[in-house]
Amino acid sequence: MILIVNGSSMKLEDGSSIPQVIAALDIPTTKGLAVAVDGTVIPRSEWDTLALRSGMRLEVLRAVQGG
Amino acid sequence: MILIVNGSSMKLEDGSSIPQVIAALDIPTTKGLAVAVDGTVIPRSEWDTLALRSGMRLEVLRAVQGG
Amino acid sequence: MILIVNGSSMKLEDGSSIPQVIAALDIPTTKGLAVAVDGTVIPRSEWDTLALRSGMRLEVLRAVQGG
Amino acid sequence: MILIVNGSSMKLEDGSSIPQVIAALDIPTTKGLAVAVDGTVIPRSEWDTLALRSGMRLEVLRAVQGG
Amino acid sequence: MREKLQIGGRVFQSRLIFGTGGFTSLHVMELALRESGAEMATVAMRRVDPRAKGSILEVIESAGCDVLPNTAGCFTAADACLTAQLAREALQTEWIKLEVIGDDRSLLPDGPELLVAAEKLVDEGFIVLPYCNDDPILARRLEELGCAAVMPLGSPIGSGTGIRNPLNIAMILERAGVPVILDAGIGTASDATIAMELGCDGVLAASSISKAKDPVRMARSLRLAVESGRLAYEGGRIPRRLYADASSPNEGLAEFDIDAS
Amino acid sequence: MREKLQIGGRVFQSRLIFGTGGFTSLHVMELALRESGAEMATVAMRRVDPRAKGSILEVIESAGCDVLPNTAGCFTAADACLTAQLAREALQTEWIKLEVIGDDRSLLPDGPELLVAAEKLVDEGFIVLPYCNDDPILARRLEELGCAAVMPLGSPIGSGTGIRNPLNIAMILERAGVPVILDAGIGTASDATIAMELGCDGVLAASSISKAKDPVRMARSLRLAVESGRLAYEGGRIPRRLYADASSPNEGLAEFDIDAS
Amino acid sequence: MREKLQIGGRVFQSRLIFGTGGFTSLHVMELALRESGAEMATVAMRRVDPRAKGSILEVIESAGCDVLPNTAGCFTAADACLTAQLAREALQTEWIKLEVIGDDRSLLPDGPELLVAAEKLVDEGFIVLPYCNDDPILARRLEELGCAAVMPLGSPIGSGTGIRNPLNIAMILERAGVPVILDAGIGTASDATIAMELGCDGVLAASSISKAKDPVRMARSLRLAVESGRLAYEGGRIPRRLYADASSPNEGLAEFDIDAS
Amino acid sequence: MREKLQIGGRVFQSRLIFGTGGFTSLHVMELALRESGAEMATVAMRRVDPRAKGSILEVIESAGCDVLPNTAGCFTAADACLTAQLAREALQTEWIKLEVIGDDRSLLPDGPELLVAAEKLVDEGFIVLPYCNDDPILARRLEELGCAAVMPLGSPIGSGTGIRNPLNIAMILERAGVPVILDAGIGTASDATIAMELGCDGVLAASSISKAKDPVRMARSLRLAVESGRLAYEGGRIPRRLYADASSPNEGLAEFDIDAS
Repeated sequence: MILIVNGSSMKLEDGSSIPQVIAALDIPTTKGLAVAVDGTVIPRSEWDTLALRSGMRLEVLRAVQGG
Repeated sequence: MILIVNGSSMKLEDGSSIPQVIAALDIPTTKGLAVAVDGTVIPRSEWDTLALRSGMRLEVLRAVQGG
Repeated sequence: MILIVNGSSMKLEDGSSIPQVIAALDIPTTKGLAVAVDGTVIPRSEWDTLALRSGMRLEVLRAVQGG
Repeated sequence: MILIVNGSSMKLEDGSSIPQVIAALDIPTTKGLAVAVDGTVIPRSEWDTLALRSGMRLEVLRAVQGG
Repeated sequence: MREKLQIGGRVFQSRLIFGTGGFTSLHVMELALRESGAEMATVAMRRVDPRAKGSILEVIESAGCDVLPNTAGCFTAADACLTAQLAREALQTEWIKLEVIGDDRSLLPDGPELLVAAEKLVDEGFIVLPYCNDDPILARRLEELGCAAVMPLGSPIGSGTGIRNPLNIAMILERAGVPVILDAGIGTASDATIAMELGCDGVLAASSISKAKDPVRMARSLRLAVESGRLAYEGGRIPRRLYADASSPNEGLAEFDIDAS
Repeated sequence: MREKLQIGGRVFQSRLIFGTGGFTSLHVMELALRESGAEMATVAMRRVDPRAKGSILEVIESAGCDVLPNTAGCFTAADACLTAQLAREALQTEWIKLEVIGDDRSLLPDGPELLVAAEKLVDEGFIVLPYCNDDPILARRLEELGCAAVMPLGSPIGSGTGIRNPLNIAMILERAGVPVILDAGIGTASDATIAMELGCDGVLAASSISKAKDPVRMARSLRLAVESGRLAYEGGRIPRRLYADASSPNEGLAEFDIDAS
Repeated sequence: MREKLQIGGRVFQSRLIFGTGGFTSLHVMELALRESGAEMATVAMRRVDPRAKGSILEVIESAGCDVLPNTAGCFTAADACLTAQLAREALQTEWIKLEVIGDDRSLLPDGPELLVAAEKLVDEGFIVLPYCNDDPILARRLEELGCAAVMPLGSPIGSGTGIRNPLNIAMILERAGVPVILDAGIGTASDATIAMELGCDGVLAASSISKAKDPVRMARSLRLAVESGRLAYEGGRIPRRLYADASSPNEGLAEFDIDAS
Repeated sequence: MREKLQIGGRVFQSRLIFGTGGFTSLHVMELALRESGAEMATVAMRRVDPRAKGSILEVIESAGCDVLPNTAGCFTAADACLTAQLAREALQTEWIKLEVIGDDRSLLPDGPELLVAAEKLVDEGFIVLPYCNDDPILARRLEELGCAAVMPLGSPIGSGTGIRNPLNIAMILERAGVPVILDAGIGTASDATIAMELGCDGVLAASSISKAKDPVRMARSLRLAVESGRLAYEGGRIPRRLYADASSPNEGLAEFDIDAS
């Protein structure tokens, strides 16, 4: 399936869930991350279970310097 | 019937209309007046025909120095 | 003789010198004092020897809060 | 003789006076002029008679836009 | 550059709008209005008072002025809209100076309520001139809603403290596509001049005239202040610099041999 | 209240003094001078220049103005006095705008030298108008020496930064017995208006007009600015306050039964 | 008088909030943060960047600071609310510095959108600190909605122009029942001191520190500025007056007979 | 950059000079002096008063401070010189804060008299710190005469109106070769911070501390204000701009598909 992750398309195997998306982003740690799928925040407790479908838009954010 | 005109009660004969209210206010001219009944502006063309009922609240306004 | 000390007249025996003036002023210490006679500063080393004459104007100053 | 006129040297015949200096400056009118010789203003009434000597410094001024 | 002020399709010769509140008499107001050269004068809508003497409308009319009703005293969009409708009915004008305030001590505008009222009145065909904060975002929104002008305050009504935040007014001006009329806060002539120098299209003056010691003289002062400020804006002021720039020539200075004198 | 400006026994209708420096041409200067309404225009004294065209004196005269020579460029009392004497000889006038500066970057006055020159020139019968700091003590001393007016700066010549320290000008005004003319620093109309509102008796404007994008328009602006500021001073401005003061009546407000509408 | 700053039930020893944006490196930021003495530091929420090095959260934590996420960059209430929810999820904090801007050139707050977002987030249990205009009406409304503090701007973010309209801040302070934190516009130490002297409960400084030539030194400067301003507020400043008030005694002055000397 | 203040060959750790006038008691003065961290405290010379209690000199000494006598109250160079000589005799110090005033309402310096006195006292070996106007020409002259520092006023003594003309102070600083100490006019902490940010080498505070509601707290405030302002000067403030400069990153912003939520 094809997801839109942080504005870019990402191809993943069907049945993948959020941890697979994060793994594919190649970032060192999942600490301090938050994920929204189609404009809704997904609590970390649901990352494993939320079923992702092709075409979904994910935002994977973390805190940066700002403000 | 009893109307509330500009915040004060006014007793008029049943069947009175806006011109009778204005006459009772004892002001020299009707030029530059506007009337709202229960929060709705009444165009001058309807002054004669609008049926007033006891308890209605009238505001009779005119331009004054201001602003 | 009569001196003008800090704007007031002071009567002293003839032959008095500055220490006598200061003693008459009834102030607890001579530390931090300075004296001008007729518009000239008199160094402490000359206090004993300067001959005072009737009519001389003395200013006896010290530091106070200010500035 | 050699005069210093407005900072430049000017050669004139001996016995020349201020009008000759002005003529040599090639300016259309003498209206509104004033002349100082060696730091002293020379009233117009003395222009003809003041004896100029070699080495004198003349300033010939007029009003210009300013201020 | 020398174009005239235009609001709602009407062309004005004068860039001063006259606020009629606060005069001690209609007579003084009339004299001041004539001195001011203004072509539009505000009025408020209030309950008829049988004891009131004279007609402000006749005075304004006889001075050749148009009337600009306001909604002063309204705290909600609903009250302001109703007041505007009554004014239209009473005065036969589509023009309304829209005021919705949030507080009776500061008389500062209530932005959200103002937006609601402006949208409704524009829809109903009014020519809406909203009194607003010196808030560039709010001003842009009001313009987008179709207001015919925006009227940011310089400072609170009647405070006489001029333009407290000229940079905000400058930001409003930079992007405004409708006339910007400086409303509220004018205390004296120079406040109006500064508003015009910033590039404002006009100024409304009320208390600064009516509550001055000599309102008639002050009316003339404000008139000249607005003209002067506009001319300065058009005339292109010199830049500010820390140090001096000589206004007399540096060349041709005499060198006096003073020691010889 | 409405008395005219008087300096050295002469009465002026206009409170604006016109500085002639900095114009790109005599023609533009003439147009600006006429628009300004000024009755007195400054000139500097410089070495004759055979290439110079036109006569500034004729232009000033034809505009009905008097000439006010200055001592611009002088750093010492001696130079300034000699320049004043030359000006008197050249222009047949006792009037002198006395400038003695201490620095050619700031062109700020040199107080002690100024006092020396002022005393000498007053003794010689000049009508002395000294350009001075915004220093109340210096201004008082100049007055005591017999100067016909004092001309404190608002800010450095040509800096266009207006009146940097209005409280000093206010202190000068409070005790001055001769006219106070705000000299130097005027950048635009409102600066002149503010000077007049403070109570100054007049304003001198030079670069603000001559170096504006459109000097003729700016000349008119300054004329109106000075008039406007004077009228505001006479008209008695309203006080400044933190909060609002309603300009529409608080009585007679409608109470709409809006829920019922 | 000497009570501590309290927001949302938490007591702060420091009245300075540290903005982390704009530093050239995390290391410099850490040094500045430690010098500042701040107990709370802002962060923004952005898409993960695999190339990013270091963890701002660890740096903030190791300095003993709490993190205050913001919603910078959001133009709508919806975006701001979602960003706040993501921040809560990512950082396990209910605190949110709420920003909803109307314009990406001025970064000025959009009042109506801000109100919508504030209401929703308060309902969802957030401790909401809204960045708002210096608009007393808006500030009051935000407080009424349950915000834990209000954060009016002094001037646009990063403009470094300080408090452009101190009277508006004073009006906000006069009626605020929650802490007022001056946000945005601080350019240098004195801006923060002035904010505190006005009575603000705290100051947020970002660019003034991070973009200074020497951010670490400036961090210490801001820390002292906030303390100094608070002490001055508590210490009760002397009134302003036009004229002097002698600080040396008028009595006991010597009278020298100088002519005799 | 981090060099210390040096005047007359002496190095100071603190850039605050403490004015002792105006305290209600010696005890409060002592507490304030200690909080201020100052290393030099002014005194005035007055006629001995048998009723006076306590010794200001002992208090200053016990706080580890040096004494700086002034010539407050003198209107002529002659009086000031004699007072300085008496101070030297009484206090065994060459240091003198030279004041020659022109007016007892404004307490403003009299420039010409000041120059006369400064020249004489420098000749006599004094370390002269003259209290002067914010007049760049006068300041330069005082430096040329050999003064060890110049002490321009911000505004009249005790007026508490801060630095009325910062551009003049900036001009003085630009060319000064001796330390510039801002004297007179400090009303509260931010005034001192601003002085230091301008680049002043130090600040003298008297009434702002002694006449505050809580002088001891205000003394600490002023101490921090001076330190803060100096650090900001050294730290290099950000520039001022009209518009915003984002402090949160513009890259990496989330794009929420909000309609789908």
